[in-house]
Formats: sequence, structure tokens, C-alpha cells
Amino acid sequence: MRKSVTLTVAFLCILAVFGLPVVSLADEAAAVTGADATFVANNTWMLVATFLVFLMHLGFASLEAGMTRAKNTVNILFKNTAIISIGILTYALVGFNLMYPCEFSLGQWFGFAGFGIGAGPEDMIIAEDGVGVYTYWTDFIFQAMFAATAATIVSGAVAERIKLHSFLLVTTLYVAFVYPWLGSWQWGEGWLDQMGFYDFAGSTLVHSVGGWAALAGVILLGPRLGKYVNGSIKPIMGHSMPLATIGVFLLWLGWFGFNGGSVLSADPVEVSFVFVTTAIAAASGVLGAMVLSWFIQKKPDLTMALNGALAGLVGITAGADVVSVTSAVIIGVIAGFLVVVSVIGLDRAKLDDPVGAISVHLTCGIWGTLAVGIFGGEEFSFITQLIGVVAYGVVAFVAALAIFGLVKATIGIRVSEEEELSGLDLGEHGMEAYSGFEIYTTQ
Amino acid sequence: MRKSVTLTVAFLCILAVFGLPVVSLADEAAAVTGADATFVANNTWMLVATFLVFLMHLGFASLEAGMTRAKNTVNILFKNTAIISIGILTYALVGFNLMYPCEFSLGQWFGFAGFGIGAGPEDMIIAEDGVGVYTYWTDFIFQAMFAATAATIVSGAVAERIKLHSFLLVTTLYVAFVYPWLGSWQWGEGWLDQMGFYDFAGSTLVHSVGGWAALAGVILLGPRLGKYVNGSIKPIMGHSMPLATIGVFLLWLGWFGFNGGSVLSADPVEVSFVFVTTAIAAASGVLGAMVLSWFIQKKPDLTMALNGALAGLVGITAGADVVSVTSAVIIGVIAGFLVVVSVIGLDRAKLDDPVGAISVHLTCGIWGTLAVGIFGGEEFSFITQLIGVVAYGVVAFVAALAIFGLVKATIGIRVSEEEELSGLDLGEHGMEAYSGFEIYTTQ
Amino acid sequence: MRKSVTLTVAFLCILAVFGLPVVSLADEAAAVTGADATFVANNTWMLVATFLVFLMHLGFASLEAGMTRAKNTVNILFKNTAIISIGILTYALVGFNLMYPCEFSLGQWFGFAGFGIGAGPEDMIIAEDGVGVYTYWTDFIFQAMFAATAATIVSGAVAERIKLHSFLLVTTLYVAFVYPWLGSWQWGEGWLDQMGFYDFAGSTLVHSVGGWAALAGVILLGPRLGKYVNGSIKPIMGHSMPLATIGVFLLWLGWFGFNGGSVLSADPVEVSFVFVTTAIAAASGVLGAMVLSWFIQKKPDLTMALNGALAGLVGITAGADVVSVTSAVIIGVIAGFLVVVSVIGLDRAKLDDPVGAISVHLTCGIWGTLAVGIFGGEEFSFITQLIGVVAYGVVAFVAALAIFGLVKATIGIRVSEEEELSGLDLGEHGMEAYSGFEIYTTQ
Amino acid sequence: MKLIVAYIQPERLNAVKQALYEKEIFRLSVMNALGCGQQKGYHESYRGSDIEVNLLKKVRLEVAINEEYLESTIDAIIQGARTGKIGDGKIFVLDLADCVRIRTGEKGKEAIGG
Amino acid sequence: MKLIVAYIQPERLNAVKQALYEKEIFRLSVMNALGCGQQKGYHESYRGSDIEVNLLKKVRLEVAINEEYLESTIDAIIQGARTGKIGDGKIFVLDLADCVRIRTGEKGKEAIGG
Amino acid sequence: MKLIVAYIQPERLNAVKQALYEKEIFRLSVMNALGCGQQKGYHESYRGSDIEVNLLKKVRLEVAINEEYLESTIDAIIQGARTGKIGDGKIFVLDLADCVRIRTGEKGKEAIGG
Ligand SMILES: Nc1ncnc2c1ncn2[C@@H]1O[C@H](COP(=O)(O)OP(=O)(O)O)[C@@H](O)[C@H]1O
Ligand SMILES: Nc1ncnc2c1ncn2[C@@H]1O[C@H](COP(=O)(O)OP(=O)(O)O)[C@@H](O)[C@H]1O
Ligand SMILES: Nc1ncnc2c1ncn2[C@@H]1O[C@H](COP(=O)(O)OP(=O)(O)O)[C@@H](O)[C@H]1O
Repeated sequence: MRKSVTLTVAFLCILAVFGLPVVSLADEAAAVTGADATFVANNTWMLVATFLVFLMHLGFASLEAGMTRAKNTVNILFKNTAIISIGILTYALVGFNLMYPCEFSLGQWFGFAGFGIGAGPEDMIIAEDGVGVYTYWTDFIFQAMFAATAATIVSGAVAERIKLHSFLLVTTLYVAFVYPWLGSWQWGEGWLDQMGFYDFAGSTLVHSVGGWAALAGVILLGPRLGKYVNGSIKPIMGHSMPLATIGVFLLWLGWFGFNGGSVLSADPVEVSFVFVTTAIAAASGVLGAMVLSWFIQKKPDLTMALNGALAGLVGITAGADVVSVTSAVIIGVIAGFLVVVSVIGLDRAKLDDPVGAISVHLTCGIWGTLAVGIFGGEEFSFITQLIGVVAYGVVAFVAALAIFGLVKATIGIRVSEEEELSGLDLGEHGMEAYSGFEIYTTQ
Repeated sequence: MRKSVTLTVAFLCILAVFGLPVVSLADEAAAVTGADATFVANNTWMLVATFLVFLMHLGFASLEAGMTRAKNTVNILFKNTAIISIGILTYALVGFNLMYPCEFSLGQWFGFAGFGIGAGPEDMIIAEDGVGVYTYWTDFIFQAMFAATAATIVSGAVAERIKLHSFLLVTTLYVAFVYPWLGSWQWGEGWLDQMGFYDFAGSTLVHSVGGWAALAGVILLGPRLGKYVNGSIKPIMGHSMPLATIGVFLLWLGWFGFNGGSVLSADPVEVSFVFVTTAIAAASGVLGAMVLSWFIQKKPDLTMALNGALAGLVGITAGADVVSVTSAVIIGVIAGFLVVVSVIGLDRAKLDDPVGAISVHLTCGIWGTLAVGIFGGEEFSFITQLIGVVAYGVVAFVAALAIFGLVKATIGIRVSEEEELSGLDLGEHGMEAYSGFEIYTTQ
Repeated sequence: MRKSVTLTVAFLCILAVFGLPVVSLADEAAAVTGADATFVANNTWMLVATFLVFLMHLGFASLEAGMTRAKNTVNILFKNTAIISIGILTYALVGFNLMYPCEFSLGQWFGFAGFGIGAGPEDMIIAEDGVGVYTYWTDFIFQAMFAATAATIVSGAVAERIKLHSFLLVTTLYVAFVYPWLGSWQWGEGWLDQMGFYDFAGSTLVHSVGGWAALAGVILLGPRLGKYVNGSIKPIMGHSMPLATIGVFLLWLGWFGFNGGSVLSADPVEVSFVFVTTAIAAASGVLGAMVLSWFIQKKPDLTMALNGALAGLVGITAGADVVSVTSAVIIGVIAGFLVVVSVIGLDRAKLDDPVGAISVHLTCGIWGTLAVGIFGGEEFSFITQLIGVVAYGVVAFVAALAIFGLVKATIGIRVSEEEELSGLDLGEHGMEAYSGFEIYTTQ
Repeated sequence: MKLIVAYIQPERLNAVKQALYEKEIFRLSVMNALGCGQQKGYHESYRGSDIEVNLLKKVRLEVAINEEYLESTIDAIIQGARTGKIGDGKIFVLDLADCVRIRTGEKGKEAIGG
Repeated sequence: MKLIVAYIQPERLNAVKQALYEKEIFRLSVMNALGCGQQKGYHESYRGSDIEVNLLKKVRLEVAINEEYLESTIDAIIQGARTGKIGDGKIFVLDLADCVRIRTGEKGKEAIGG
Repeated sequence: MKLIVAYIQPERLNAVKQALYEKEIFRLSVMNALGCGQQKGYHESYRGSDIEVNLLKKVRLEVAINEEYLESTIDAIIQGARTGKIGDGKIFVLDLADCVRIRTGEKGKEAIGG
């Protein structure tokens, strides 16, 4: 808040942007260079991107709550509130320094720069070619907001049947160690980066890494009671389409920060181009999913259109800055197709993912990463992209299986049948999400 | 995400803004001018405005869903998800080049610069007086977010009875052709611009153009079943006031980008002044609608207060940068009055607009445009404003009637009575918005 | 919207930020200094912060609605819509000039610079050391968004039983006069500022000032019917946990503007550091509240975790720029503990605060202010902080008691028992929030 | 005295109320119900799978009346609810042993009506 | 055995439960209902038009009891629900042919109570 | 003819429907209810205070049948609903004086079934 702005010395600097005569009397003012000012603008944009990515957590919470049953809503909301808290704190404690170790201690495979944050350059400014792009603090907080995303992706897939404390334990381990360690291979300038692998904002590093853990969780947990009965699929409808829609729009909004911030400066042409490809791919994803689901299911399915938007967004994330607008359309439409096919296919395979997290984040994350090799131009190699996808896939999946498996073997991961039937809100929290509303809890 | 920031060369540029000594050793950094930096800041603001306008689509979706019945919620949400997708894609394909043709081919009435986007200046920078204001991409995406708005306005007015595919068809045609063509008359530097007509951010170009189509749709569709029975009005209550309220607050928020971004740069005085008039007019709109509805209806009506905020916002949109703060109060209060009178009046005239879209966007859009002629100062002529209002009104209304009429005559626009009674969610989508909730569907 | 951008003269200014050769031919462009550009960036950030604080009002509306019963939802939403309107308008009329009087007329205790706004410096630019930090208009609108917050805090605490018009009257008086007058003591450079009291973004000036009024209202109103029966506490559950969660995430988001904007410039290091402490304290607040409530209540309580986030945010608000990251963790965790203890304690004391406003804003506001004296370093004195807390406490509480008391004695503040039982939505508004839904109104 | 319980299609409620009013039957109670009868249900579809919905939304009416109104009440309900399509509903008639008006304590025939 | 069906004002439910408890009647079932009786409804208003709400929110109770409790149950309901204002509600008494406790399979009088 | 009213645990509804189907009873109606019986309720907790919930969520079934189906219907409900735990529910049997199919106007035994 305004503390001590002295109006009397305030008129020295007059806005000259649109042709007004410029008078810069103050020496301090004169000493402010264009590079300094660019730094301020860059850093401001990165902070805007940071709060947009933060908002994605509300997006996930809303989407996941809307796509599941009313009796498990408190549980979902609680998990998402806890995740963002755990994500930020563990990233400060170990994650950041594991992901950006500066120096690797094990080839280009592993490094750790120590616990806690604050050990940045003296003036806390990170610059490129002499122009400040953001501060150390901005760097940390932007990355911290990303970190929790991987865990949130898991949350939706394992919803309605996982024990709360087991989930929190898995999440903490995955976000604190696996995500940042794997991230270091690429963004931390590790071996994959050296090899020429490209993943602009994290189709693989964030979304697939989350998606693999989701898949591991779904396999080890098994489907919700009543989902697959006598070989037939009994869909379990989400309880609030408005919540799901709010979730997707907020995620789309957040993605402007997720991708736009991944430019790592406010470079006008780059950031605005990323905005365009991001928006176009999302719109194309809606279109693709809408058309295909209308065709397959005869009626247009809102949840598929919503997943289509996310599919397009995940798909464009790896190459938002290097593919053309036309390619963005193609990537988006195909992602929209893929998510519909994947949702239906996983259901056939009896892998029960209530919100479609695996289809959106894993299937389309892989697609997006490979798409860089197809549409990204000569600099990018499909093979290298494939190597990256496989490397991340193997390690992330095995790590997730190990963690989930260990927790399953010790404290267990699945709530009792009774609790599942009456809902995790009563079982885990002794609370209802919609007190007073009459809700059929027969399903 | 962070790719290769080399910390070691990073300390050359030290923030000098608040009196710290400045050392700019790097040559590259020294070469960055104040104009360059201003360009970065300008473009950043325009992108922020872009995502704010994007968020308005969630605002519309929420508001429209909240103000209609639970049995039509999936349909509303689907329409709004499809509209933003269609809006962005058609605007990329034809809209942008129809609205900003650079050269007109038919007097100052019509021009088209070809299909697709990307044909900007070589460096993609758009500048004024030598200072970059935004990039070509920013220009496109900011405008694209606007385009879909006109269609969304229609969506609310025709809700709860229009066939989904007919609506999508009408929308596509209107957004792809009518809206950008009409827009070119003014913002594309067409005949109305030449004449001195003024519409800062689109009271007429966006809101009235949407409102006229809404009116045409409402006339051709007829009222919802059960709305006007034996000459008396039977109000049909919206199913979720929290959703409606979320919608209006998000719209208000988005308007800071809608109006603030229409400055087309981050010019501090202009943008902040627009923020002030926008906020003041919205607050005054709430006040006006609240007081009048309290007076007329004896009890304060939340939906009227909410519509009042939007009324004030639509009202100030044409002149946010040229009217005084006091005028903003007057414009807002009168808009608040007008929306109440208009909602009640349209109901008397048996024009059934479930969400008040016509009252908010058309009535107050006209008011706002004329208000520039009254409060805007000597440069602006009431007569010219009136000419603009009438010209847009005639053409938009006729075009909308033609499109709606054609679709009505061919594939039909209204769902069957049976479908309307059981709800469009089941009829068009085979889905429920609130699975499990007990809802009276008797109305 | 785009009015007359002449593309032909647009290519003169090429982005040089990342090493491209720079050609600044235009004289106007050359004349733009780094200080000018910094001003643009600063002001842009302040406007972003402004709309974030605006969004907090939606956060409060959602949180308060979610934590109360469905039968009072319209009333809550109406109050919050009215408050932001009243807040902005009264702040323009008297508040701003009461809070920043420039010159005090009564010692350093009271000053008033006259009615209305607009009397800023000629060029409307406010600068520091020759570098523009924001415009007069930005200053006003940022502060105006703050002003209404104090009233919103009260709204939640007195919910479900206060007469609408009485509440609006109290609010208007408190926001127009008490809040800005008290604010002038510190941010207006009054006596407490002179004394060295420090309250960065308003733990005391905003939150406690709101909290004291909430306490006064709760005392004078008495508890809701059925809350305390025969000496035992009967919890009255909120009707929508998704709404409450949306509210808290939006508040957290808004806080990045509330605290980040309170830097009063886009200073990269300062703003980003404030982002970090703010996020860390919120995350720590969640953790603290989660752990303690899990321990006390045996099951993890979502509403406590949500209040924990807000507790951490209120706690860090006074010292976000002067405490270390580690201190932010400690401040947040303790705030999280405090909010749980305070919620339970107030209930024991039969002070019925449906949303926990007093615990969040008053208890943690005091804690945050004192924490500056503990963790803020040598410049800050615990005693001075305590003096500030007490001074604000005494005057705010007495003023609130006086206003509430006067209104109670004249037009009454509490609705009839019958209205309370059937709900304020029917009683005050003749409307339902969830038309069609079957809701048990027996509680 | 009889207690009539009727299940009808939700959208016919207004018509039934109207028909009852015309027969001067002003007292009734209404509940939401799910029903499964001759009408075989319909299909929803969610995320690519088909849902068979065989518990359809119905409205349940209760009307307590004196014997002499029995015929006209049943007629009125039929008149308001019948569309001729499967799913129109059913009327059940129960014997009512007694009836009490809470406000006055009146019992039997007087309590039912006025 | 009798089955008592009562419509009361929602806000009286707690008082009725209390009164029943005092008479040692611990078993009951509760439903939401809309009712139309002597009470003529009230007016809501929405966007400038008046809505006549004549289906008011009520709570429907069902209490199955043995004959000997009939009087005391009715008294308890009246005591808890009566305010003296129109809209207080009605009590309907039906003959109960049989009663079965699902858990044990017990039938008749034993099943109803304990 | 009889009208069977049964209160069961919500999660047993599917099993009961299944059991009824096997006995070829395809017609039934379902409602939400809150119930208070032998089962003593459970505790929720909200903001540090304990809430005793003694009105538990139940599902109320109504099945109208001809006399000859009475035993098999009751058996089917018991079979589907019984878990052996307190709270399994109750079945009430009422005499049904008449039954009308709205669509056709049929009365009595024919109306109830097919
Ligand atoms: N035997 C029955 N027992 C209980 N409810 C019944 C019975 N028969 C019909 N119903 C109720 O009446 C509704 C309409 O029955 P349905 O057989 O579909 O009507 P119709 O015979 O006119 O086609 C059902 O959905 C169910 O709620
Ligand atoms: N004859 C009836 N049949 C069915 N329900 C009735 C009948 N009479 C009253 N009710 C129910 O009882 C409720 C209260 O009736 P009302 O006549 O308003 O009470 P009172 O006689 O005390 O004024 C009604 O809303 C309705 O739900
Ligand atoms: N005498 C009764 N009158 C009305 N409803 C009853 C009665 N007894 C039981 N119920 C209903 O049946 C439900 C189950 O009863 P409960 O006594 O818990 O079952 P059980 O005897 O198997 O333990 C109750 O929640 C209530 O809804």
C-alpha cells in the first residue's frame, strides 16, 4: 500500500510514449536504461504467468469435483487444497534445487543443489545477454506453481476410492522427488536437453509425468465399485457440469500463463505467438472432440468437448513456440480425436479414470511431444522426441508403480467398500459437500 | 520453461529503478532503448487484456446457465464452449481479414484481405510513432476474443428452446461474416469511422450487434412454453444464483481487459482512466438497478442488481476514454435504470429473453453509444452517433433475421414441445447437469 | 479497439531485447527513455494488481455463500454485489481524500482533502525519484478496491440474520468514513506512520479493521437460531463446499495483487519476493490448520484447511516484504494453528461467526502485525506494532459498536424469527437461490 | 375417506392441478419420485458409454378426500395426466382411517376438506 | 397397527421430533414435499414479475405404530407442529396390514417397535 | 391388492431392484427419505464441533401388487436389502382399495400389473 509517495517531486518524468516532449531532469531517472525497463516488464509478465498457473489448481479442483459424484466432493476439494500447499512447500525445500541443480553429480542424470531456497545471485536477478528476464524469486515461484500440477493430474484419476492419507503420502513423494528429478533431465539442462530433446512447456515433463503416475494409480487401485459389472460398462456420471466447465475454462486461462510464461520473458513476438497457437489448439481440440463424439455417440457430449479443449492444450504445450498456426490446428484437432478414442478405449480396457486425466495428460502429452518432431521444423528430430517420451515413460511409470505399490503394501490405498458406497466425504471427513440438498446416493 | 539461462553472465544488468547505481556493461543491454522496453510493456498489457476478455466467455457461460433452468444447463454450457472455439477458428480463417481489410474494395463498405492469418509486417510488430504497441499476433488474438462475444450474447437470449445444431450454424455465420464485416465500418477504418462516429470498445460494434441478433432470434423463436399464459407473465426462475453471480463478477473483471485493452497500448494515464470510468459505471449501474428494482418490485432483486452491473459496463464501453468520472456515474445509473425498465418492458411485449441479454447489450449498448454524443465533449456529435446506431441496427437486425429465418425455414430452429418440457439436456445431449440431485422438473 | 494503426510507419522499432541489432530511426521513439518505459511497466503491474483485488470480492461472495445455508444465499450474494458498488462510489466521493488527505487538519489524526476525485497532479503521474510509478487514476482505483474489503469481511460474520437495509447502512458508514479515516493514520502518513508502525498491505489496516466491525456486529446481533441450544453447540453446515473452495482460491489469487500491488511499483525483486512469501505463508497456513484440525477433530476438516490458507495470507500481509522465507513459513503455520483455535474458541464463547471471518481477519490480522515486530528485523519494534494494534482495535471496535448500536436502536438489525427460519432469501428478496432443487429447509 | 396416491409425468403436474381445481379440490401434496413401470426408460450417454436409465423421474401426488369426491378426483387426475403414451402413470386408492387438522385439532371429514 | 402420515411446516420438524421422543416414539421417516392446502401460498418476485407460489414447502412424516400409541403420537405431532397459524398441517391415519423388520425377518407388532 | 412401503439403505437399492426383477416384479417407485430407527445415527464434524446426525439417508420404495405376489415381494426386498446390520430397514404393508392405470383407465387387478 501507499506509504510515502512524495507528490512534490513526482512530476519530473512525463510519459513520452506517444510523442509528448520528454523531460527527464532527475539524474536517477536518466540513469534508468531501456534494458532496466525491459527487465521490469519481463518480470511483471512472468509474475502474471505465475498467478495464471496458480489458478490452474482451482481449475483442476473444479473439474475433478464436477466430474465425480457429490458424495466425494469434499474429498476432492480437500486433496486439491492440500496438493498446492504441499507442492509449494516441498518445492521450496528440495524440488527446486533438484530440478535446477546447476551442476550434476551423476553424469547428466542427477544433481542436487541443497535444501531450501534463496541461494540465488547476489542481486537476485537472472539475465540473458545483459538484459534481466526475471528475478530468482520469480523463477522459483513460477516453477513451484508448475510442480504441484503433476500431482493434481493424479488426483482426478484415482478419485472416489483412494485413502486420503495414502494419497497425500504418494503425492508428497512424487512431487518432492520424482517430478523435479525427471525435470532436471531436460529443463535442468540434463542429458535429454543435451541430446536435443524439446519440450517447450511440458507436454512430457509435466503432463505425461503426471499421467504416468495416474495410470499406475488406476492400475493398482482398480475401478470404482459398480463401474464394470458383468463385463459391461456402467458409466458413473459426474455431479456438476457447471463445475466441470468452470474448471476447464480456468485451466484454459491458466494455460496462457503455463505456455506464455514458458517463454521465460515478455518477448512480444514470442509470447503473443504462443498465445495464438495455444488458443488455436484449444479451439481445435474442442472441435475435434465435439465432432468425433457427436459422430460416435450420436449426441454431442459436453464432457468430451471439455476434455477436447484440454487435449488441444496439452498437445500444443511441447511445441507452442515452434509450430505454425496451421500445425496448431492439426495438432489440436488430432488431440481432440485422440482424447475421445482414449477415454472410450481406457474404459474398454477397464481402466477407470473418472475425469479422463490419463487420456488428456498422458495420451495427448505423448502426442504433443511427438508432434514437435513432425511439425516443428528441421531442428527437431522425431526419434529424439520418441526417446524422450520413452525415457520419461519408463522411469515415471516405474517410479509411480513403486511408490503406489509400497504404500499399498503397507498402509493400503483403497477405502473400504462400505466407505466407498456411502462416499469418502462421510468416511474420510465426516462432512457433506452439499448440506441440505437432497441427493440420490443410490449409485 | 527455463531452458538455458546461464547464471554466470547474468549479473550485468542491475535494477536501477529506485536509485541504485546503474552498471550496464553488456553492449547488447545498452542497445535496448526505452522505446523497445515500452513496446514490451505495451504488448504485455495487451496480452493481459486478451486473457481477461477470454475469461468473459466463462462469465457468459456461468451467467446464462445460472439464469435458466437446471434441465437446460448442459446445453448452455455446451453452446458456450463451442462458441469460443468456433469464434477463434472462424476469426482466424476469415473474420480478422474481413474486419481489418487494410484496403476496402467496395467504397468504405466492404473489404477482405484474404483467408487465414500470418500476413503481418515482416517483424510482426505494429508500432505508432516509432514505438511498438503490440505484435501482429497480439492484435489478432485480442480481436479474436472479442469476436465470439457477439455470438455469446445471442446464446443467452435464445436459451432453453433453440435446437443446438441450428444455433451453432447461425452463430458460425454471424461470427464469421456479419460481425467482422460490420466491425470494418468503424474499427477497420470504414465509412462510419471517416464520418466521425465513435465507439471506443464496442457498445455498438460488439454489444448492440450481438443484441440485435438476440432480438431477431427471440422474435423468430417465440417465448418458452409456460412463460406467457392467458395473457399473464409467469416468470421462470433461473436455477442457480451463485452461478449467475460468478458470471457477472467474471464479466466485470473481463471488462477491465475489454475496455482497458481497447486503449491498444499500456499508456498509463489512458488505461488507468479507463479502469476508473469502467469500475465507476459498473458500480453506478448496480446502484441504479438496485434502487429502481427495489422501488418497483418492493424487494431488492439480485438478478436486477447483477444486470445493473452489466448495464453500466455496456453503457460506458463506447466512451470510457472520453467521458468524465461524473459522466460515468450518470451513464451508469441511467443504464441501471434502463435495464430494469427494459427487462420488464420486453416481458410485457412478450419477448422472452431468459437472461436479459437484449436489455443489457442492446438497450444499454444504444444508450452508451448515444451517451458519447452527450457527455463526450465537443468533438463528438450526437447526430453522428445516432446515425451509427441506426446503421448498425438496421443491417445487423436484417442480417440476423435473414440468417435465423433461413435456418428456421430449412432445418428448423425450435426443439419439440416434448423436448422443451423434459429439457434440452436430455433431448440434445442425453445427459444431466446435476446427476444425483433431486430437482423439480415440473416447471 | 484498434482505431487507426498505420502499418506503414510501423516497422521502425525492432525488438532488440535478445541481441537483435537495434534501429531506432524515429525521433519520437528515440526520445522515449528507460524511465518512461519503467513507468509504463510499473503502472501496468499496478492495474493488474487492481483487478486481482477486485476479484477478491467474488472470492468473498463465493466463500460466504458456500459456508452458509442455501436459504440465505441470494441475500449473501446481493450484499456482496452491493458492497463493491457502494465501496467504489463512496471511496470516490469521500474515502480517498479522507485516507490520503495530503495535509492533516487535526495533528496527524485527521485530514480531508475534499469531495470527489480528479484533483491529482497536472499530468496525473505519481513518481518517485523521477521515475513514474503509477498514475493518479491507478492510485485511486487500486485503493478503492481495497476499501470495500473491510465491509465484505463484516458481511460473512453477520450472515443469515441481519436485516439487509440495516447492513447496507452500516457498511456505507463504515466504508465511507471509518476505514479511510483509520487508514490515514498509517498509509496517509499520519501519527502511526510517524511513530514507525509498519503494516505493509494491511493485516491491521484492512483485515483487523474489518474484523473488529465483524466482532461488534456478531456481539450485537447474537447467534443464529438453533446454534447454541441448552448450552451445547449445534454446528450449522454450509451448503456448498465447492463454492467455499472457489472462494478461497480466488482470494488467494487476489492476494497476489493485494500484497504484490502494495509494493506500489513493479520493482522486480520486491514484487517477486512478496509473491514468494505470500504463497509460502498461504501454503503453510493450510498445513498448520490441516494438521491441527486433523489432530483435534480426528478427521481432516476442509473448511479449516480453507480458513488456514486465508489465515496464512492475512498473517503475512503486514510483513510480506520484510520477513524471510523461513519466517513466512513460521508465520503461516502459526496463523493456521491460530485460526483453528480461534474458530473453536469463539464458538465456545457463543460468538456465532458462520464463515470464520473474525478468526481469519481479526485474530490473524493481529498476529501478522505483531509478527513484523518479531521477524521483521531490527528496524521494527514489537512495542510499536502492539501500540498500532491496540490503537486500531480500540477505535475500530468502538466505532463499529456505535454504528451497529445506533442502527439497532433505531431501525433494528435482526430479522424476525420467522424470516430467519424460512430464510432471508424469501424474507428479504422474495427469491430462491436454487429454484427447482429439493433442499431440506428444516434446519 | 380415501387417500389417493398418484404417479404422473412431471410435466403434467400443472394440468392435473388445473383439473383438480376445476373439480374444487384444492388440497394436495406433491413429491418427487423415481419410477419404473411399463415405460422402459431411456438412454443417456456419458463419455462414450451408454447408460440405461430405467428409473424415470415422476411426480407423486397425495390427495386425501371424502368418499363422495373419489370419482371426480380420479377423473380429474386422469384428465390432466393422460397423454395416451406409455408412462402416463398410475393412481392408487387407500382407505383413510382418520384425518386430523393440526391447527384446530378437528378430526375426520371436517378436517380433510375446508 | 397404524401408519401415520403427517404434513408439517419444515421449521417445526425439530419440535415434533422432540415431542415424539418425549412420548418414547423414536422411529420415524421424513420426506420433503410440496403442499397446497388452506394456506394460500405467498409471492415471490423475479425480474419484475410476480410469482404466485401455491405449492409450499412441507415436510412429510411417516410413523408406523401400534394401536395403543395412536393417540399419544397424534398428540405429540400436534404439540410439536401447532403454531395456530394457517399452514400448520394435517395428519392422516392409515391402517397398517403388516410390518416386517428386514434385518431379522420379524413381523407384526414386534417389528414396528423396538 | 396391497401397497408395500419399504425403507432400505440407499446402497442396497440396486440389489433390491435385482431381486424384484428375478421375481418378475418390474414396477416400483422410489423416493429419498430421512429415517430414524434402531440405527442410532453417526457423527459428522464441522469446524471443531460435533454434529449428531440421527436422521439417516434412506430410500423409500413403493410397490403395488396383487395379493398373490405379497410373499414373494417381501422376500425379494428382504433378500436384496438384508446385510444383518442395524439400519437394514422396514417393510410396511397397506391394503390397497383400488388402482387405476391413467393411460387406459383400467382399474383394479389388471391395472396394477402389466
Ligand atoms: N405396481 C406399481 N407399484 C409402484 N409404482 C408403480 C406401479 N406401477 C406403476 N408405478 C408408478 O407409476 C409410474 C408410471 O407407470 P407406467 O407403467 O410407466 O405407466 P403406464 O402404465 O401408463 O405406461 C411408474 O414410473 C411408477 O413410478
Ligand atoms: N386433503 C389433503 N390431501 C393431501 N394433502 C393435504 C390435504 N390437506 C392438507 N394437505 C397437506 O397439508 C399441508 C398443510 O395444509 P393446510 O390446509 O395449509 O393446513 P391448515 O389446515 O393447518 O392451514 C398442505 O400444504 C398439504 O401438503
Ligand atoms: N416405526 C417406524 N415408522 C416409520 N419409519 C420407520 C419405523 N421403523 C423404521 N422406520 C424406517 O426404517 C428405517 C430403518 O429402520 P431401523 O430401525 O434402523 O432398521 P433395523 O430395524 O433394521 O435396524 C428407519 O431409518 C426409518 O426410516
